[in-house]
Amino acid sequence: MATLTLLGAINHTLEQQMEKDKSVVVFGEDAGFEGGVFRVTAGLQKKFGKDRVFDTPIAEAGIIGAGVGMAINGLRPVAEIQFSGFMFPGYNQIAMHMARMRNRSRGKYSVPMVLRMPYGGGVRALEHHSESLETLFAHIPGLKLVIPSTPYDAKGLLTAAIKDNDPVIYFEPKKIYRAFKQEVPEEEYTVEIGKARVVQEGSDVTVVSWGAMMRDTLKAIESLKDEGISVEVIDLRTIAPMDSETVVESVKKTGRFLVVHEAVKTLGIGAELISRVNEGAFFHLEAQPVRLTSPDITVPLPKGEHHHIVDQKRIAQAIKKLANFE
Amino acid sequence: MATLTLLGAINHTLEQQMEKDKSVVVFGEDAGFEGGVFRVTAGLQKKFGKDRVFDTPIAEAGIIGAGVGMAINGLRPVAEIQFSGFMFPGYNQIAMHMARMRNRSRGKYSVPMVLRMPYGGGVRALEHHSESLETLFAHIPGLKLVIPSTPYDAKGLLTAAIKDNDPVIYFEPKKIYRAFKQEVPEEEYTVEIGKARVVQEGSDVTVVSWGAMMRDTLKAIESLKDEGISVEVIDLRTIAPMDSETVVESVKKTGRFLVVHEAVKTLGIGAELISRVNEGAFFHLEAQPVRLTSPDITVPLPKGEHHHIVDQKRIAQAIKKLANFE
Amino acid sequence: MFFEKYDPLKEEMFAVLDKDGKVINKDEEPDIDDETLLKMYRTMVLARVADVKALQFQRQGRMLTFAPVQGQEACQIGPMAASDTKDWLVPAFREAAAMLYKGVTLEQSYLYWYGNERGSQFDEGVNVLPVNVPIGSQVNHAAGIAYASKILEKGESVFTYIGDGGTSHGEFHEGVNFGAVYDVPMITIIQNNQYAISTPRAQATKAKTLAQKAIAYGIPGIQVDGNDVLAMYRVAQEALKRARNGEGPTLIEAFTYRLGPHTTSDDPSIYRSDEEVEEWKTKDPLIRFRKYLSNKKLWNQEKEDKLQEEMKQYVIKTFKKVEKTGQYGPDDVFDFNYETMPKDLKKQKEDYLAYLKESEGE
Amino acid sequence: MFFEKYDPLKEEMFAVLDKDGKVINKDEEPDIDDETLLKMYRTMVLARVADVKALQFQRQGRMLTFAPVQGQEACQIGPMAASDTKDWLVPAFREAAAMLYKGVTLEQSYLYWYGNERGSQFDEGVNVLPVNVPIGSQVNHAAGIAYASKILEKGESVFTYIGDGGTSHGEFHEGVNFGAVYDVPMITIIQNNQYAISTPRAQATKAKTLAQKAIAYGIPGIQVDGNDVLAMYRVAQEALKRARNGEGPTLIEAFTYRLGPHTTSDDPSIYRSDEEVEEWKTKDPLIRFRKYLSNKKLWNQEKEDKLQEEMKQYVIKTFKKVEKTGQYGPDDVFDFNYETMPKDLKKQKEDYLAYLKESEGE
Ligand SMILES: Cc1ncc(C[n+]2csc(CCOP(=O)(O)OP(=O)(O)O)c2C)c(N)n1
Ligand SMILES: Cc1ncc(C[n+]2csc(CCOP(=O)(O)OP(=O)(O)O)c2C)c(N)n1
Ligand SMILES: [Mg+2]
Ligand SMILES: [Mg+2]
Repeated sequence: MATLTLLGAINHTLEQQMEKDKSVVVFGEDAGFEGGVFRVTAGLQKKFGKDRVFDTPIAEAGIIGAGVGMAINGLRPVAEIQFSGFMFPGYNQIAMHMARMRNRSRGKYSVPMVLRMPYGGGVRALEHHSESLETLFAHIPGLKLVIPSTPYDAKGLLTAAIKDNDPVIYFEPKKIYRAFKQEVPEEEYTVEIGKARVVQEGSDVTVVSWGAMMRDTLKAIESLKDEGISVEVIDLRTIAPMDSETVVESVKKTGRFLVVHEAVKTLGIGAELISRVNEGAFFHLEAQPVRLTSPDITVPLPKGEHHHIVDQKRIAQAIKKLANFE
Repeated sequence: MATLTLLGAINHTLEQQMEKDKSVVVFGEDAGFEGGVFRVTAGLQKKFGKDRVFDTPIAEAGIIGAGVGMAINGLRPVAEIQFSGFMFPGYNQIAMHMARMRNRSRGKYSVPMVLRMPYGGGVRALEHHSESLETLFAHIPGLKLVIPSTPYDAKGLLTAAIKDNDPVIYFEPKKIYRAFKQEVPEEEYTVEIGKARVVQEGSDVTVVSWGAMMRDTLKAIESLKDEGISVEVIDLRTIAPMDSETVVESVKKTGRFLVVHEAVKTLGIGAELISRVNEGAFFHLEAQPVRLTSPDITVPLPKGEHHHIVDQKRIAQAIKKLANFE
Repeated sequence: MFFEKYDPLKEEMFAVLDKDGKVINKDEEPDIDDETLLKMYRTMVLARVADVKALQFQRQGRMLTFAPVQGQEACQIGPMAASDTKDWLVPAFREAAAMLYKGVTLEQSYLYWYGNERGSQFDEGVNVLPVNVPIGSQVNHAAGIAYASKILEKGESVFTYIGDGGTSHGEFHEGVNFGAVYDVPMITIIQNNQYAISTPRAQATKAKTLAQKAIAYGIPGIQVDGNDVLAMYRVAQEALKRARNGEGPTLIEAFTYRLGPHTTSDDPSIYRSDEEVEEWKTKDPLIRFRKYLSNKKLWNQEKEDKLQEEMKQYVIKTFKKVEKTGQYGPDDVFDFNYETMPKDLKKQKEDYLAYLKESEGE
Repeated sequence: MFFEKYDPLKEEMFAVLDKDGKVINKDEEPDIDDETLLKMYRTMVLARVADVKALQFQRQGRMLTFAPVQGQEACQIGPMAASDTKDWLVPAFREAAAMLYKGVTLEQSYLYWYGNERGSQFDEGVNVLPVNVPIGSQVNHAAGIAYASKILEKGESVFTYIGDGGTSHGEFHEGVNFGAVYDVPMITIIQNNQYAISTPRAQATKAKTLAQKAIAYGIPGIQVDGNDVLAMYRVAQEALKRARNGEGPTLIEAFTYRLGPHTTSDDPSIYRSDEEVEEWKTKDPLIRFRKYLSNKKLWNQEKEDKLQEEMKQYVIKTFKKVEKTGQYGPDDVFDFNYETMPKDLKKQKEDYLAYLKESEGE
């Protein structure tokens, strides 16, 4: 048992998996020698050598496309995109190849590859350093997308992702990379991909969130503890394949549904969740389901970010409103 | 007044706009000399010369990125992506620049550019030639996305798109490029971007569709004409910004909602429409809203396409079921 | 050594045979055993006949859109013959001949162009990737496959193909560069067939040769007569030597011509003249190679007639089989996207099967 | 003519000044009037002081992450001084000095790095694009701007900048190639500052020089001492001549060094030695240029002291102003995504304003 930050848990997991499985390789822009701009891969090159841990040219299609090739030929690449906003030049490789090689070759070739990328806002960064692009992955058949919100899940999901014989996108909520520590078992374990986590049971309202926003959601609920509202909180954890069953079952119980996310509203994950809640629990709904998200605008530069991403206060207000709706 | 196919209407509109506005330029892979692989731009290079109508290298980021530059410096580029499935290598330019230049420069630079691309299935084509990628544009703030389903709208929407001072993605339903003809006024006119069209009024069920699927939807309704179901049909026509008002008003009247599209289900446009119908007409809903879409799998090669895209029969069945639900 | 003799900036074209199949470059004539020479020729003929027949089937509405290979057989067969079974082929979309040589069956090839993914489920041990449509993207796969071969010490080299037009694509740039940076065993062959659909080679880039693009990556580049199967073999041999010695990638420009349409949806008469096509027909790689074999007494008219007939029958029989077996059930659609089908997709499949059952009765 | 004299494959570096500001290449010393020489130097000093101060503000938590320009002032000021007002600058993200020369105000520059888009709303007539973060993508914009200039006969030429690391990106390839195919008036300057964040230049590509990448596009390429402002001026002058004569693009590799961190989030001591930095400090472009000016009797210590003080005061005053005016209201967030705000976004804005009002009371 070690007490680790989310970032520490990722680093530890990479090290553990590289030790156990010689086919795991780690690479990306600055991911080798210096261990990444966030130091997520720090120490790995020293330990495992330059063949297995290396810096790449600045070329996202190259990184991802070469990763696809490596995966086809016996490696388990864990590639890093420096910030999720820079995945765009490599999106062709993600959507057209990573996601499709198994289907295209009817299973002859698979792509057991993990594509890690720090995502999300709240760190006062430059343009393109704060995006939440879940939709662009979850909409593409053949891709899995996971997002841990705790060090424990960070390890369990990453271990599962590396062992998965299909490609997994692994979003890292950089805002909480070092926000808190948690006990993380030393031994290998997995958290099942495709399984949401009920963080707290409740009977009045269902609230779904994930990633860094999970923290704000939990704080919001904490701030409401004297209001007598019983909230069921779900950490979606896997965005694709989406565990709508867990969400639907919860809404059947509570009748009220709120989803909170960083991405913009239109076609954000909230849209899909509301549709699935409609499809699975329509006659249980006691109030209109609610999306609490960023507005449909480009992520502002840091001075405007607080007008964009919702905060604890707004979440609390939304929960109260929904719980009190008659 | 001329009687034109949808493809003919686009060609005619490009010619008309190039004549009226010297700043309009047309380009893309094979779009110059031979007039495009579908001949949408046929005759234009001959008429307007190689500077204004030209072939490009195979380089989607180049085509779109250069288009952004041209738009900044006084041209109105109408660029073609040969098939929508090949927009991926240029998606960085679309999402990060076309969509953002106005915002980034606080209005100093705008991108009055149209990006045309044939989209959709049903033409027994190779891989990547049949995608329906609405979501990837509608999710990005700053982009508009229009899809005509008739020659009349093809001209009106394209004219509006070229005149728009912001970037517009223009999807061409290639399956119906030459499917039928319609009277199209010779003089210039626009169809407002952001305004859905009520194709047929009705009181029992609201059905929303667009593009080539509009035809199947109308045929399905035709096949039901003896069933005594009064269907309100809406051609969404603009996907972004989405005219949810028209849809919501309709559902307030009918209480029943069906959306039919070619794209996969998860995070398809249907998800957003259902969410907006929830937000705008929740207490009017008499039945669970329904999405009739392709399943969440990669578009199959032609021999499997009929298992993927829904057809007239399935649409008819879904309407009947929804109308009869109690 | 070898590559230093040829400067891509000088527009020298490496060749072994002349138009009439005579050896003009004795020093570089590769030493190939008769069996291999005949296998090379047989495969070229098979590819040609399969192509011609497929065009007919397509016109009859029995075959879907495909990308003919006619005229480019030598660029494909030469390098594949020079390679080992374990070496990889990472094709673009016009490499039917290369694929056949590497062990993709004609049935698979036809099945693919017939519109069925099962045509890309190649046999065990056939190190060939499926047809790759998005231009340039295959080059990155090749770099990655070669990287894996290198660090896992597999001793496999990787061939990848791209068109003249494709060299303008960013993915070509990233892939070749990636391979060069890590000295991986990768060989990129540009089939310069003079056109990208309707767009002439000159419109793709201002560079005089495509081989000179190698300079941007610090690797050797060479322009080769792509209709000369021995030249292509020889150059591939040298590139393989580099690859196997850990010296890194090589870029080969094969100067050739597509005799047929871009795909069956294309009408080349719009953008090129009959004279041009006729001129190139005189450089047909099959004719040249056949003359060489005849000069070597390995071939004659009788053998030719027999082979042509044999291939024709084989091709027709294979296509008919594909027409029977090429159909597609719902399992084919749903079952291959994931190793384990996710719950929500399972539900979608069940719903669809239920719909099929329900509507069967109607 | 000019470019033919320099072969990028020979690794010859074009220079005019030596380390001590002495002219070593009299024939190529550009003829620049005194006023311009002084404007160039003033801007270099302004950029340097602004940079040094911004680092301090950043350490105090008053400034956000930014990309320092220290050491690269010559690559930026030389070409901008050689260009006309109407010529365009299409920067990447480390071109603060070039932007200042082209008429972006220090206030705007600071405001941008302070985290406010208003800093990119440059004045009318300032033909500069905003900072461009996605590597390589600006090169395509430059090609398009130049294309428009060409066919609208505007007579504007376009400069774009990219880093050594950026040359590996597909967008660099597509952009330079696009410009070359249409002979547009476009000049691409690679600031080879030896690193891409922590990744050394050698890891970006195996090519010995970055200038030789020009060969892939059939255009001239030249390696220049990027710490020599006169060399940069001179080469830009020649590239502009080509551009204005319709001869097409030029690729310039400016060999230089980033003296500061990659950005303020970076710790360069992880990946480079103090000695290396000290060595490059002796080649500081400002010192070299100052010596040249002193030799010309245009500069002396007194003027230097005065200028340094003046700039310091100006920079501090400007930053304080930005701290006052740089805040952000909801209008700033919502109002600039479209010329006309769509209905649904209007609704979102109204809802947000209502929320703000409602929660004001709390
Ligand atoms: C990324 C991408 N853009 C566009 C296309 C459409 N397309 C298919 S083939 C082709 C021309 C290819 O020319 P070339 O590279 O010379 O190869 P050839 O067809 O001549 O073998 C184009 C533009 C594509 N397949 N992929
Ligand atoms: C497409 C893209 N990928 C990654 C990044 C992250 N990133 C920012 S700067 C940088 C290094 C750039 O190096 P170089 O091109 O040499 O320019 P320099 O910073 O040295 O000026 C990287 C990788 C980015 N901005 N854009
Ligand atoms: Mg070609
Ligand atoms: Mg650099």
